[in-house]
Amino acid sequence: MDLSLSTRSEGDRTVVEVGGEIDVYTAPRLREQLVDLVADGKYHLVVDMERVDFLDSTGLGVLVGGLKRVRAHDGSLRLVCTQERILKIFRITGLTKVFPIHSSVAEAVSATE
Amino acid sequence: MDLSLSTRSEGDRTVVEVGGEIDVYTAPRLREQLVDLVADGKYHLVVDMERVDFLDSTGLGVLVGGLKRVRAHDGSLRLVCTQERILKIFRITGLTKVFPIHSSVAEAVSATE
Amino acid sequence: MATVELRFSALPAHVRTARLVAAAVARRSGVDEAVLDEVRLAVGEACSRAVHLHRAHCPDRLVMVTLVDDNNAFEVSVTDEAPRSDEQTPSFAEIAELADSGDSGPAAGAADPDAAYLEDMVPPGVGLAVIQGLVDDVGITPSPAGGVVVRMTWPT
Amino acid sequence: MATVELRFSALPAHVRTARLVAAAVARRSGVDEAVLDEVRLAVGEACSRAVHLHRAHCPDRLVMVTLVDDNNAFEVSVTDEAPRSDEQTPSFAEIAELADSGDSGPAAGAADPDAAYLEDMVPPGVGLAVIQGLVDDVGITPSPAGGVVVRMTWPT
Ligand SMILES: Nc1ncnc2c1ncn2[C@@H]1O[C@H](COP(=O)(O)OP(=O)(O)O)[C@@H](O)[C@H]1O
Ligand SMILES: Nc1ncnc2c1ncn2[C@@H]1O[C@H](COP(=O)(O)OP(=O)(O)O)[C@@H](O)[C@H]1O
Repeated sequence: MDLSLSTRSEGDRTVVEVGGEIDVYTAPRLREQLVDLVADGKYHLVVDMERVDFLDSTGLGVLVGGLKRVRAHDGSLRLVCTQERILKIFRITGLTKVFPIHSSVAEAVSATE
Repeated sequence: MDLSLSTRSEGDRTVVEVGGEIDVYTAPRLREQLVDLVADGKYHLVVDMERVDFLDSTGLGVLVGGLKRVRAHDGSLRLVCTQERILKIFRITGLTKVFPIHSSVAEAVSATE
Repeated sequence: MATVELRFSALPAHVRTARLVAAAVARRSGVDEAVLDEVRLAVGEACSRAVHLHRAHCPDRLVMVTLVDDNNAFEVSVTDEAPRSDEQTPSFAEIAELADSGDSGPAAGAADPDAAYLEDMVPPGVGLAVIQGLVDDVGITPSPAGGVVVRMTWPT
Repeated sequence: MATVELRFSALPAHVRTARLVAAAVARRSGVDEAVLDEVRLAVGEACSRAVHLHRAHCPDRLVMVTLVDDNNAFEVSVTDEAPRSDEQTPSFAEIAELADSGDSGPAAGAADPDAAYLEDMVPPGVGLAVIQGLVDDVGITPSPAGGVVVRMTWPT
Protein backbone atom coordinates (compact mmCIF):
# COMPACT_ATOMS: atom_id res chain seq x y z
CA MET A 1 0.00 0.00 0.00
CA ASP A 2 1.34 3.31 -1.05
CA LEU A 3 1.33 6.53 0.96
CA SER A 4 -1.66 8.84 0.72
CA LEU A 5 -1.55 12.45 1.93
CA SER A 6 -4.22 15.11 2.20
CA THR A 7 -4.27 18.38 4.11
CA ARG A 8 -7.03 20.69 5.32
CA SER A 9 -7.34 23.66 7.67
CA GLU A 10 -9.29 23.56 10.93
CA GLY A 11 -9.14 27.02 12.50
CA ASP A 12 -5.47 27.90 12.97
CA ARG A 13 -4.44 24.25 12.70
CA THR A 14 -3.49 22.32 9.60
CA VAL A 15 -4.54 18.69 9.60
CA VAL A 16 -2.40 16.29 7.54
CA GLU A 17 -4.20 13.01 6.98
CA VAL A 18 -1.74 10.23 6.23
CA GLY A 19 -2.70 6.77 4.95
CA GLY A 20 -0.81 3.66 3.90
CA GLU A 21 2.84 2.96 4.63
CA ILE A 22 5.36 5.47 5.94
CA ASP A 23 8.66 3.75 5.31
CA VAL A 24 12.06 4.29 3.75
CA TYR A 25 10.37 4.36 0.33
CA THR A 26 7.58 6.85 1.01
CA ALA A 27 8.98 8.94 3.89
CA PRO A 28 10.56 11.48 1.48
CA ARG A 29 7.06 12.46 0.28
CA LEU A 30 5.79 13.01 3.82
CA ARG A 31 8.90 15.06 4.56
CA GLU A 32 8.29 17.21 1.48
CA GLN A 33 4.70 17.79 2.59
CA LEU A 34 5.77 18.93 6.06
CA VAL A 35 8.56 21.14 4.68
CA ASP A 36 6.10 22.76 2.24
CA LEU A 37 3.56 23.47 4.96
CA VAL A 38 6.16 25.18 7.17
CA ALA A 39 7.47 27.15 4.19
CA ASP A 40 3.85 28.18 3.66
CA GLY A 41 3.61 29.58 7.19
CA LYS A 42 1.66 26.67 8.70
CA TYR A 43 3.26 26.14 12.10
CA HIS A 44 0.49 24.30 13.96
CA LEU A 45 0.20 20.84 12.51
CA VAL A 46 -1.95 17.85 13.39
CA VAL A 47 -0.80 14.63 11.74
CA ASP A 48 -3.69 12.16 11.61
CA MET A 49 -2.18 8.67 11.52
CA GLU A 50 -5.39 6.65 11.92
CA ARG A 51 -5.10 5.26 8.40
CA VAL A 52 -1.41 4.46 8.57
CA ASP A 53 -0.76 0.74 8.09
CA PHE A 54 2.95 0.74 8.66
CA LEU A 55 5.50 3.10 10.22
CA ASP A 56 9.22 2.52 10.57
CA SER A 57 12.11 4.52 12.01
CA THR A 58 12.57 6.44 8.75
CA GLY A 59 9.02 7.69 9.20
CA LEU A 60 9.77 8.58 12.82
CA GLY A 61 12.76 10.58 11.62
CA VAL A 62 10.55 12.60 9.30
CA LEU A 63 8.05 13.30 12.08
CA VAL A 64 10.87 14.35 14.42
CA GLY A 65 12.23 16.57 11.63
CA GLY A 66 8.78 18.14 11.22
CA LEU A 67 8.58 18.78 14.95
CA LYS A 68 11.95 20.55 14.89
CA ARG A 69 10.83 22.74 11.99
CA VAL A 70 7.58 23.91 13.57
CA ARG A 71 9.30 24.47 16.92
CA ALA A 72 11.73 26.84 15.20
CA HIS A 73 8.61 28.98 14.63
CA ASP A 74 7.11 28.35 18.07
CA GLY A 75 4.66 26.01 16.42
CA SER A 76 3.35 22.56 17.36
CA LEU A 77 3.05 19.10 15.85
CA ARG A 78 0.42 16.84 17.34
CA LEU A 79 -0.31 13.27 16.36
CA VAL A 80 -3.62 11.47 16.21
CA CYS A 81 -3.20 7.75 16.70
CA THR A 82 -5.11 5.04 18.51
CA GLN A 83 -3.68 2.04 16.65
CA GLU A 84 -1.75 -0.14 19.07
CA ARG A 85 0.76 -1.41 16.48
CA ILE A 86 1.69 2.13 15.47
CA LEU A 87 1.76 3.44 19.05
CA LYS A 88 4.14 0.62 19.91
CA ILE A 89 6.99 2.03 17.85
CA PHE A 90 6.60 5.46 19.50
CA ARG A 91 6.71 3.72 22.86
CA ILE A 92 9.78 1.60 22.04
CA THR A 93 11.73 4.66 20.98
CA GLY A 94 10.57 6.86 23.84
CA LEU A 95 8.98 9.29 21.39
CA THR A 96 5.67 9.20 23.28
CA LYS A 97 7.43 11.72 25.53
CA VAL A 98 8.23 13.98 22.59
CA PHE A 99 4.97 14.03 20.64
CA PRO A 100 1.59 14.90 22.07
CA ILE A 101 -0.52 11.93 20.91
CA HIS A 102 -4.29 12.35 20.75
CA SER A 103 -7.11 9.92 20.22
CA SER A 104 -9.10 12.07 17.77
CA VAL A 105 -8.56 14.97 15.38
CA ALA A 106 -11.15 17.00 17.35
CA GLU A 107 -9.15 16.53 20.54
CA ALA A 108 -5.86 17.43 18.83
CA VAL A 109 -7.30 20.51 17.13
CA SER A 110 -8.71 21.89 20.38
CA ALA A 111 -5.62 21.08 22.46
CA THR A 112 -3.50 23.90 23.78
CA GLU A 113 0.02 23.88 25.10
CA MET B 1 -4.95 -16.50 -0.94
CA ASP B 2 -5.31 -20.08 0.06
CA LEU B 3 -7.57 -22.66 -1.60
CA SER B 4 -11.15 -23.03 -0.40
CA LEU B 5 -13.30 -26.03 -1.29
CA SER B 6 -16.93 -26.84 -0.65
CA THR B 7 -19.20 -29.42 -2.20
CA ARG B 8 -22.96 -29.82 -2.46
CA SER B 9 -25.42 -31.97 -4.41
CA GLU B 10 -27.78 -30.59 -7.02
CA GLY B 11 -29.93 -33.45 -8.30
CA ASP B 12 -27.58 -36.13 -9.64
CA ARG B 13 -24.72 -33.63 -9.96
CA THR B 14 -22.13 -32.75 -7.37
CA VAL B 15 -21.03 -29.14 -7.40
CA VAL B 16 -17.51 -28.41 -6.16
CA GLU B 17 -17.06 -24.73 -5.42
CA VAL B 18 -13.41 -23.74 -5.58
CA GLY B 19 -11.99 -20.41 -4.38
CA GLY B 20 -8.53 -18.88 -4.13
CA GLU B 21 -5.44 -20.18 -5.85
CA ILE B 22 -5.08 -23.55 -7.56
CA ASP B 23 -1.35 -23.91 -7.93
CA VAL B 24 1.52 -26.29 -7.27
CA TYR B 25 1.01 -25.68 -3.54
CA THR B 26 -2.73 -26.25 -3.25
CA ALA B 27 -3.48 -28.55 -6.22
CA PRO B 28 -2.92 -31.70 -4.09
CA ARG B 29 -5.95 -30.75 -1.96
CA LEU B 30 -8.18 -30.29 -5.00
CA ARG B 31 -6.96 -33.61 -6.35
CA GLU B 32 -7.78 -35.33 -3.06
CA GLN B 33 -11.29 -33.83 -3.13
CA LEU B 34 -11.94 -35.10 -6.67
CA VAL B 35 -10.50 -38.54 -5.89
CA ASP B 36 -12.70 -38.78 -2.76
CA LEU B 37 -15.84 -37.82 -4.67
CA VAL B 38 -15.25 -40.47 -7.32
CA ALA B 39 -14.45 -43.06 -4.62
CA ASP B 40 -17.78 -42.04 -3.10
CA GLY B 41 -19.64 -42.82 -6.32
CA LYS B 42 -20.05 -39.22 -7.50
CA TYR B 43 -19.40 -39.38 -11.22
CA HIS B 44 -21.13 -36.22 -12.44
CA LEU B 45 -19.14 -33.25 -11.25
CA VAL B 46 -19.52 -29.52 -11.79
CA VAL B 47 -16.44 -27.54 -10.75
CA ASP B 48 -17.41 -23.93 -10.07
CA MET B 49 -14.31 -21.80 -10.67
CA GLU B 50 -15.94 -18.37 -10.39
CA ARG B 51 -14.03 -17.60 -7.18
CA VAL B 52 -10.69 -18.90 -8.38
CA ASP B 53 -8.04 -16.13 -8.39
CA PHE B 54 -5.22 -18.08 -9.89
CA LEU B 55 -4.83 -21.30 -11.88
CA ASP B 56 -1.62 -22.77 -13.23
CA SER B 57 -0.74 -25.88 -15.20
CA THR B 58 -0.53 -27.97 -12.05
CA GLY B 59 -4.17 -27.11 -11.46
CA LEU B 60 -5.00 -28.00 -15.05
CA GLY B 61 -3.33 -31.35 -14.51
CA VAL B 62 -5.59 -32.06 -11.54
CA LEU B 63 -8.70 -31.12 -13.52
CA VAL B 64 -7.60 -33.33 -16.41
CA GLY B 65 -6.96 -36.11 -13.89
CA GLY B 66 -10.47 -35.63 -12.49
CA LEU B 67 -11.95 -35.81 -15.96
CA LYS B 68 -10.15 -39.08 -16.64
CA ARG B 69 -11.46 -40.54 -13.39
CA VAL B 70 -15.12 -39.71 -13.98
CA ARG B 71 -14.90 -40.84 -17.59
CA ALA B 72 -13.77 -44.24 -16.38
CA HIS B 73 -17.27 -44.43 -14.83
CA ASP B 74 -19.05 -42.84 -17.80
CA GLY B 75 -19.35 -39.68 -15.77
CA SER B 76 -18.82 -36.03 -16.61
CA LEU B 77 -16.80 -33.07 -15.35
CA ARG B 78 -18.13 -29.64 -16.28
CA LEU B 79 -16.53 -26.32 -15.43
CA VAL B 80 -18.21 -23.04 -14.57
CA CYS B 81 -16.02 -20.10 -15.45
CA THR B 82 -16.60 -16.65 -16.92
CA GLN B 83 -13.34 -15.03 -15.75
CA GLU B 84 -11.28 -14.06 -18.75
CA ARG B 85 -7.89 -14.50 -17.04
CA ILE B 86 -8.77 -18.06 -16.00
CA LEU B 87 -10.33 -18.94 -19.35
CA LYS B 88 -7.15 -17.77 -21.04
CA ILE B 89 -5.07 -20.63 -19.71
CA PHE B 90 -7.63 -23.18 -20.91
CA ARG B 91 -7.51 -21.53 -24.30
CA ILE B 92 -3.71 -21.42 -24.48
CA THR B 93 -3.47 -25.12 -23.72
CA GLY B 94 -6.32 -26.15 -25.99
CA LEU B 95 -8.27 -27.55 -23.03
CA THR B 96 -11.38 -25.57 -23.98
CA LYS B 97 -11.89 -28.46 -26.41
CA VAL B 98 -11.67 -31.02 -23.62
CA PHE B 99 -13.81 -29.46 -20.88
CA PRO B 100 -17.39 -28.29 -21.29
CA ILE B 101 -17.21 -24.74 -19.88
CA HIS B 102 -20.43 -23.10 -18.68
CA SER B 103 -21.25 -19.57 -17.61
CA SER B 104 -23.33 -20.51 -14.55
CA VAL B 105 -23.82 -23.42 -12.19
CA ALA B 106 -27.49 -23.60 -13.23
CA GLU B 107 -26.47 -24.03 -16.86
CA ALA B 108 -23.86 -26.67 -16.00
CA VAL B 109 -26.21 -28.63 -13.75
CA SER B 110 -28.93 -28.79 -16.40
CA ALA B 111 -26.56 -29.58 -19.28
CA THR B 112 -26.71 -32.99 -20.88
CA GLU B 113 -24.23 -34.77 -23.09
CA MET C 1 19.24 -0.85 -12.99
CA ALA C 2 17.50 -2.42 -10.03
CA THR C 3 18.14 -6.07 -9.31
CA VAL C 4 16.44 -8.56 -7.06
CA GLU C 5 17.61 -12.16 -6.74
CA LEU C 6 15.56 -14.83 -5.05
CA ARG C 7 16.85 -18.31 -4.27
CA PHE C 8 14.68 -20.96 -2.69
CA SER C 9 14.70 -24.62 -1.78
CA ALA C 10 12.59 -26.84 -4.00
CA LEU C 11 9.25 -26.58 -2.19
CA PRO C 12 5.87 -25.78 -3.79
CA ALA C 13 5.18 -23.11 -1.13
CA HIS C 14 8.14 -21.07 -2.30
CA VAL C 15 6.67 -20.86 -5.79
CA ARG C 16 4.03 -18.61 -4.20
CA THR C 17 6.75 -16.41 -2.74
CA ALA C 18 8.37 -16.14 -6.15
CA ARG C 19 5.06 -15.10 -7.76
CA LEU C 20 4.49 -12.54 -5.05
CA VAL C 21 7.96 -11.04 -5.47
CA ALA C 22 7.75 -11.03 -9.26
CA ALA C 23 4.41 -9.21 -9.22
CA ALA C 24 5.54 -6.64 -6.63
CA VAL C 25 8.82 -5.87 -8.42
CA ALA C 26 7.12 -5.83 -11.83
CA ARG C 27 4.52 -3.35 -10.62
CA ARG C 28 7.18 -1.10 -9.16
CA SER C 29 9.21 -1.38 -12.38
CA GLY C 30 6.25 0.03 -14.29
CA VAL C 31 4.89 -3.12 -15.91
CA ASP C 32 1.27 -2.46 -16.92
CA GLU C 33 -1.33 -3.50 -14.31
CA ALA C 34 -3.16 -5.51 -16.96
CA VAL C 35 -0.03 -7.58 -17.58
CA LEU C 36 0.71 -8.42 -13.93
CA ASP C 37 -1.49 -11.54 -14.03
CA GLU C 38 0.58 -12.74 -16.97
CA VAL C 39 3.82 -12.11 -15.04
CA ARG C 40 2.45 -13.99 -12.03
CA LEU C 41 1.36 -16.98 -14.10
CA ALA C 42 4.48 -17.17 -16.29
CA VAL C 43 6.90 -16.84 -13.37
CA GLY C 44 4.85 -19.37 -11.41
CA GLU C 45 4.99 -21.87 -14.29
CA ALA C 46 8.74 -21.48 -14.69
CA CYS C 47 9.28 -21.92 -10.94
CA SER C 48 6.91 -24.91 -10.63
CA ARG C 49 8.78 -26.59 -13.44
CA ALA C 50 12.14 -25.92 -11.73
CA VAL C 51 10.84 -27.13 -8.34
CA HIS C 52 9.62 -30.42 -9.86
CA LEU C 53 12.92 -31.02 -11.65
CA HIS C 54 14.95 -30.21 -8.53
CA ARG C 55 12.85 -32.50 -6.35
CA ALA C 56 13.44 -35.29 -8.83
CA HIS C 57 17.14 -34.70 -9.45
CA CYS C 58 18.79 -32.37 -6.93
CA PRO C 59 16.51 -31.63 -3.98
CA ASP C 60 19.25 -29.85 -2.03
CA ARG C 61 20.00 -27.22 -4.67
CA LEU C 62 18.23 -23.87 -4.68
CA VAL C 63 16.15 -22.62 -7.60
CA MET C 64 17.14 -19.09 -8.62
CA VAL C 65 14.97 -16.24 -9.87
CA THR C 66 16.56 -13.00 -11.03
CA LEU C 67 14.51 -9.86 -11.62
CA VAL C 68 16.12 -7.00 -13.47
CA ASP C 69 14.50 -3.65 -14.14
CA ASP C 70 16.42 -2.34 -17.11
CA ASN C 71 15.73 0.86 -19.00
CA ASN C 72 12.71 -0.22 -20.98
CA ALA C 73 12.19 -3.75 -19.86
CA PHE C 74 11.49 -5.94 -16.88
CA GLU C 75 13.33 -9.23 -17.20
CA VAL C 76 12.81 -12.36 -15.13
CA SER C 77 15.16 -15.34 -15.37
CA VAL C 78 14.38 -18.64 -13.68
CA THR C 79 17.36 -20.98 -13.45
CA ASP C 80 17.28 -24.64 -12.50
CA GLU C 81 20.26 -26.91 -11.96
CA ALA C 82 18.67 -30.23 -12.85
CA PRO C 83 20.40 -32.27 -15.56
CA ARG C 84 19.00 -31.25 -18.93
CA SER C 85 16.65 -33.79 -20.43
CA ASP C 86 14.99 -34.01 -23.78
CA GLU C 87 12.00 -32.17 -22.40
CA GLN C 88 9.61 -31.53 -25.27
CA THR C 89 7.18 -28.69 -25.39
CA PRO C 90 4.01 -30.55 -26.33
CA SER C 91 1.84 -29.19 -29.08
CA PHE C 92 -1.56 -27.91 -28.02
CA ALA C 93 -3.23 -30.90 -29.61
CA GLU C 94 -1.08 -33.20 -27.53
CA ILE C 95 -2.05 -31.39 -24.34
CA ALA C 96 -5.71 -31.85 -25.17
CA GLU C 97 -5.13 -35.56 -25.81
CA LEU C 98 -3.81 -36.03 -22.29
CA ALA C 99 -7.37 -36.24 -21.07
CA ASP C 100 -7.93 -39.30 -23.21
CA SER C 101 -4.68 -41.09 -22.48
CA GLY C 102 -4.53 -43.77 -19.84
CA ASP C 103 -1.48 -42.23 -18.22
CA SER C 104 -0.31 -38.68 -17.66
CA GLY C 105 1.86 -38.41 -20.72
CA PRO C 106 5.62 -38.81 -21.11
CA ALA C 107 7.38 -39.48 -17.82
CA ALA C 108 9.07 -36.46 -16.28
CA GLY C 109 12.44 -37.96 -15.47
CA ALA C 110 12.65 -39.69 -12.09
CA ALA C 111 9.35 -39.38 -10.24
CA ASP C 112 9.11 -37.58 -6.89
CA PRO C 113 8.01 -40.44 -4.65
CA ASP C 114 6.41 -38.21 -1.98
CA ALA C 115 4.10 -36.35 -4.29
CA ALA C 116 1.03 -38.42 -4.99
CA TYR C 117 -0.47 -35.64 -7.04
CA LEU C 118 2.28 -36.07 -9.63
CA GLU C 119 0.03 -38.82 -10.92
CA ASP C 120 -2.12 -36.04 -12.28
CA MET C 121 0.72 -33.92 -13.42
CA VAL C 122 0.72 -32.62 -16.91
CA PRO C 123 4.19 -33.25 -18.36
CA PRO C 124 6.70 -30.50 -17.47
CA GLY C 125 6.74 -29.29 -21.04
CA VAL C 126 3.18 -28.02 -20.56
CA GLY C 127 4.48 -25.33 -18.23
CA LEU C 128 6.86 -24.19 -20.95
CA ALA C 129 4.06 -24.31 -23.51
CA VAL C 130 1.92 -22.08 -21.30
CA ILE C 131 4.80 -19.62 -20.91
CA GLN C 132 5.37 -19.55 -24.65
CA GLY C 133 1.67 -19.12 -25.32
CA LEU C 134 1.48 -16.29 -22.83
CA VAL C 135 4.66 -14.25 -23.07
CA ASP C 136 5.82 -12.61 -26.28
CA ASP C 137 9.49 -12.46 -25.40
CA VAL C 138 10.79 -15.77 -24.03
CA GLY C 139 14.22 -17.36 -24.30
CA ILE C 140 15.24 -20.80 -23.08
CA THR C 141 19.00 -21.40 -22.91
CA PRO C 142 21.31 -23.88 -21.15
CA SER C 143 22.49 -22.66 -17.75
CA PRO C 144 26.16 -23.02 -16.76
CA ALA C 145 25.29 -25.11 -13.69
CA GLY C 146 23.27 -27.65 -15.72
CA GLY C 147 19.58 -27.13 -16.33
CA VAL C 148 18.21 -24.18 -18.23
CA VAL C 149 17.49 -20.51 -17.83
CA VAL C 150 13.94 -19.49 -18.76
CA ARG C 151 14.17 -15.78 -19.55
CA MET C 152 10.99 -13.72 -19.90
CA THR C 153 10.86 -10.03 -20.75
CA TRP C 154 8.07 -7.48 -20.51
CA PRO C 155 8.07 -3.84 -21.59
CA THR C 156 7.90 -1.14 -18.89
CA MET D 1 14.39 -27.03 6.52
CA ALA D 2 13.05 -24.54 4.01
CA THR D 3 15.28 -21.74 2.88
CA VAL D 4 14.65 -18.55 0.96
CA GLU D 5 17.43 -16.13 0.07
CA LEU D 6 16.73 -12.65 -1.23
CA ARG D 7 19.43 -10.34 -2.58
CA PHE D 8 18.67 -6.82 -3.74
CA SER D 9 20.40 -3.67 -4.89
CA ALA D 10 20.45 -0.84 -2.35
CA LEU D 11 17.14 0.84 -3.21
CA PRO D 12 14.40 1.82 -0.73
CA ALA D 13 11.74 0.17 -2.91
CA HIS D 14 13.35 -3.22 -2.41
CA VAL D 15 12.96 -2.91 1.35
CA ARG D 16 9.23 -3.29 0.68
CA THR D 17 9.87 -6.45 -1.27
CA ALA D 18 11.93 -7.80 1.62
CA ARG D 19 9.13 -7.06 4.09
CA LEU D 20 6.60 -8.70 1.83
CA VAL D 21 8.71 -11.84 1.45
CA ALA D 22 9.52 -12.04 5.15
CA ALA D 23 5.84 -11.80 6.11
CA ALA D 24 4.74 -14.36 3.51
CA VAL D 25 7.42 -16.88 4.45
CA ALA D 26 6.93 -16.28 8.19
CA ARG D 27 3.19 -16.94 7.88
CA ARG D 28 3.79 -20.10 5.95
CA SER D 29 6.39 -21.20 8.49
CA GLY D 30 3.76 -20.97 11.20
CA VAL D 31 4.73 -17.72 12.90
CA ASP D 32 1.74 -16.45 14.85
CA GLU D 33 -0.50 -13.98 12.95
CA ALA D 34 -0.20 -11.49 15.81
CA VAL D 35 3.58 -11.47 15.43
CA LEU D 36 3.67 -10.87 11.66
CA ASP D 37 3.59 -7.07 12.11
CA GLU D 38 6.65 -7.39 14.30
CA VAL D 39 8.42 -9.49 11.66
CA ARG D 40 7.55 -6.95 8.96
CA LEU D 41 8.79 -4.01 11.03
CA ALA D 42 11.98 -5.67 12.30
CA VAL D 43 12.99 -7.00 8.89
CA GLY D 44 12.18 -3.61 7.35
CA GLU D 45 14.36 -1.82 9.90
CA ALA D 46 17.28 -4.17 9.32
CA CYS D 47 16.97 -3.79 5.54
CA SER D 48 16.57 0.02 5.64
CA ARG D 49 19.71 0.23 7.74
CA ALA D 50 21.61 -1.98 5.27
CA VAL D 51 20.32 0.00 2.26
CA HIS D 52 21.48 3.30 3.80
CA LEU D 53 24.91 1.92 4.61
CA HIS D 54 25.32 0.40 1.14
CA ARG D 55 24.28 3.63 -0.58
CA ALA D 56 26.90 5.47 1.43
CA HIS D 57 29.72 2.96 1.11
CA CYS D 58 29.16 0.30 -1.56
CA PRO D 59 26.13 1.11 -3.74
CA ASP D 60 26.90 -1.68 -6.22
CA ARG D 61 26.80 -4.50 -3.68
CA LEU D 62 23.60 -6.41 -2.96
CA VAL D 63 22.00 -6.58 0.48
CA MET D 64 21.21 -10.18 1.48
CA VAL D 65 18.26 -11.52 3.45
CA THR D 66 18.13 -15.19 4.40
CA LEU D 67 14.95 -16.78 5.73
CA VAL D 68 15.23 -20.21 7.33
CA ASP D 69 12.32 -22.21 8.63
CA ASP D 70 13.94 -24.58 11.11
CA ASN D 71 12.18 -27.08 13.34
CA ASN D 72 10.81 -24.72 15.95
CA ALA D 73 11.99 -21.36 14.73
CA PHE D 74 11.80 -18.91 11.89
CA GLU D 75 15.12 -17.14 11.48
CA VAL D 76 15.83 -14.06 9.37
CA SER D 77 19.37 -12.82 8.78
CA VAL D 78 20.05 -9.48 7.10
CA THR D 79 23.64 -9.07 5.92
CA ASP D 80 25.27 -5.86 4.76
CA GLU D 81 28.74 -5.49 3.29
CA ALA D 82 29.45 -1.91 4.33
CA PRO D 83 32.64 -1.30 6.34
CA ARG D 84 31.87 -1.69 10.03
CA SER D 85 31.70 1.57 11.92
CA ASP D 86 31.33 2.28 15.58
CA GLU D 87 27.59 2.47 15.14
CA GLN D 88 26.08 2.97 18.57
CA THR D 89 22.63 1.89 19.52
CA PRO D 90 21.32 5.07 21.12
CA SER D 91 19.57 4.86 24.46
CA PHE D 92 15.88 5.66 24.37
CA ALA D 93 16.53 8.94 26.18
CA GLU D 94 18.95 9.91 23.43
CA ILE D 95 16.38 9.15 20.75
CA ALA D 96 13.88 11.42 22.51
CA GLU D 97 16.48 14.18 22.68
CA LEU D 98 16.88 14.15 18.89
CA ALA D 99 13.81 16.32 18.64
CA ASP D 100 15.56 19.02 20.62
CA SER D 101 18.94 18.85 18.92
CA GLY D 102 19.83 21.22 16.10
CA ASP D 103 21.01 18.39 13.88
CA SER D 104 19.90 14.83 13.33
CA GLY D 105 22.31 13.17 15.74
CA PRO D 106 25.64 11.45 15.10
CA ALA D 107 26.60 11.35 11.43
CA ALA D 108 25.95 8.02 9.72
CA GLY D 109 29.27 7.56 7.92
CA ALA D 110 29.46 9.21 4.51
CA ALA D 111 26.16 10.83 3.63
CA ASP D 112 24.15 9.81 0.58
CA PRO D 113 24.17 12.99 -1.48
CA ASP D 114 21.01 12.18 -3.45
CA ALA D 115 18.75 11.65 -0.51
CA ALA D 116 17.54 14.97 0.83
CA TYR D 117 15.39 13.23 3.38
CA LEU D 118 18.49 11.94 5.13
CA GLU D 119 18.51 15.35 6.75
CA ASP D 120 15.63 14.07 8.80
CA MET D 121 17.09 10.68 9.31
CA VAL D 122 17.32 9.30 12.78
CA PRO D 123 20.82 7.87 13.21
CA PRO D 124 21.16 4.30 11.89
CA GLY D 125 21.48 2.96 15.41
CA VAL D 126 17.80 3.82 15.96
CA GLY D 127 16.81 1.05 13.57
CA LEU D 128 18.82 -1.40 15.65
CA ALA D 129 17.31 0.01 18.84
CA VAL D 130 13.82 -0.58 17.43
CA ILE D 131 14.75 -4.14 16.50
CA GLN D 132 16.12 -4.81 19.95
CA GLY D 133 13.10 -3.25 21.59
CA LEU D 134 10.79 -5.35 19.45
CA VAL D 135 12.32 -8.78 19.01
CA ASP D 136 13.22 -11.03 21.93
CA ASP D 137 15.87 -13.02 20.14
CA VAL D 138 18.32 -10.82 18.20
CA GLY D 139 22.01 -11.32 17.45
CA ILE D 140 24.35 -8.87 15.74
CA THR D 141 27.63 -10.34 14.56
CA PRO D 142 30.36 -9.32 12.10
CA SER D 143 29.77 -10.69 8.61
CA PRO D 144 32.66 -12.29 6.67
CA ALA D 145 32.29 -9.80 3.79
CA GLY D 146 32.54 -6.75 6.07
CA GLY D 147 29.45 -5.28 7.68
CA VAL D 148 27.26 -7.18 10.08
CA VAL D 149 24.63 -9.88 10.15
CA VAL D 150 21.46 -8.95 12.04
CA ARG D 151 19.87 -12.26 13.01
CA MET D 152 16.30 -12.33 14.33
CA THR D 153 14.49 -15.44 15.47
CA TRP D 154 10.81 -16.08 16.16
CA PRO D 155 9.18 -19.24 17.47
CA THR D 156 6.89 -21.21 15.13
N1 LIG E 1 4.21 -3.94 3.35
C1 LIG E 1 4.65 -4.19 2.13
N2 LIG E 1 5.90 -4.57 1.98
C2 LIG E 1 6.37 -4.86 0.80
N3 LIG E 1 5.68 -4.79 -0.33
C3 LIG E 1 4.43 -4.40 -0.24
C4 LIG E 1 3.86 -4.06 0.97
N4 LIG E 1 2.61 -3.67 0.74
C5 LIG E 1 2.43 -3.76 -0.55
N5 LIG E 1 3.52 -4.21 -1.15
C6 LIG E 1 3.71 -4.55 -2.53
O1 LIG E 1 4.31 -3.49 -3.19
C7 LIG E 1 3.78 -3.38 -4.48
C8 LIG E 1 3.54 -1.94 -4.78
O2 LIG E 1 2.72 -1.47 -3.78
P1 LIG E 1 2.11 -0.05 -3.84
O3 LIG E 1 1.40 0.16 -2.55
O4 LIG E 1 1.30 0.11 -5.05
O5 LIG E 1 3.39 0.90 -3.82
P2 LIG E 1 4.20 1.49 -5.05
O6 LIG E 1 3.38 1.35 -6.28
O7 LIG E 1 4.44 2.90 -4.63
O8 LIG E 1 5.47 0.71 -5.11
C9 LIG E 1 2.53 -4.22 -4.52
O9 LIG E 1 2.70 -5.22 -5.48
C10 LIG E 1 2.38 -4.83 -3.18
O10 LIG E 1 2.21 -6.22 -3.24
N1 LIG F 1 -0.35 -15.16 -5.51
C1 LIG F 1 0.45 -15.27 -4.46
N2 LIG F 1 1.70 -15.66 -4.68
C2 LIG F 1 2.52 -15.77 -3.68
N3 LIG F 1 2.23 -15.52 -2.42
C3 LIG F 1 1.00 -15.14 -2.16
C4 LIG F 1 0.05 -15.01 -3.14
N4 LIG F 1 -1.09 -14.65 -2.58
C5 LIG F 1 -0.85 -14.55 -1.30
N5 LIG F 1 0.41 -14.84 -1.03
C6 LIG F 1 1.10 -14.75 0.23
O1 LIG F 1 1.20 -16.01 0.80
C7 LIG F 1 1.04 -15.91 2.18
C8 LIG F 1 0.17 -16.99 2.66
O2 LIG F 1 -1.01 -16.86 1.96
P1 LIG F 1 -2.25 -17.77 2.31
O3 LIG F 1 -3.29 -17.45 1.33
O4 LIG F 1 -2.63 -17.59 3.72
O5 LIG F 1 -1.75 -19.24 2.00
P2 LIG F 1 -1.07 -20.29 2.96
O6 LIG F 1 -1.30 -19.87 4.37
O7 LIG F 1 -1.74 -21.58 2.59
O8 LIG F 1 0.37 -20.30 2.58
C9 LIG F 1 0.50 -14.53 2.47
O9 LIG F 1 1.40 -13.83 3.28
C10 LIG F 1 0.34 -13.86 1.16
O10 LIG F 1 0.95 -12.58 1.15
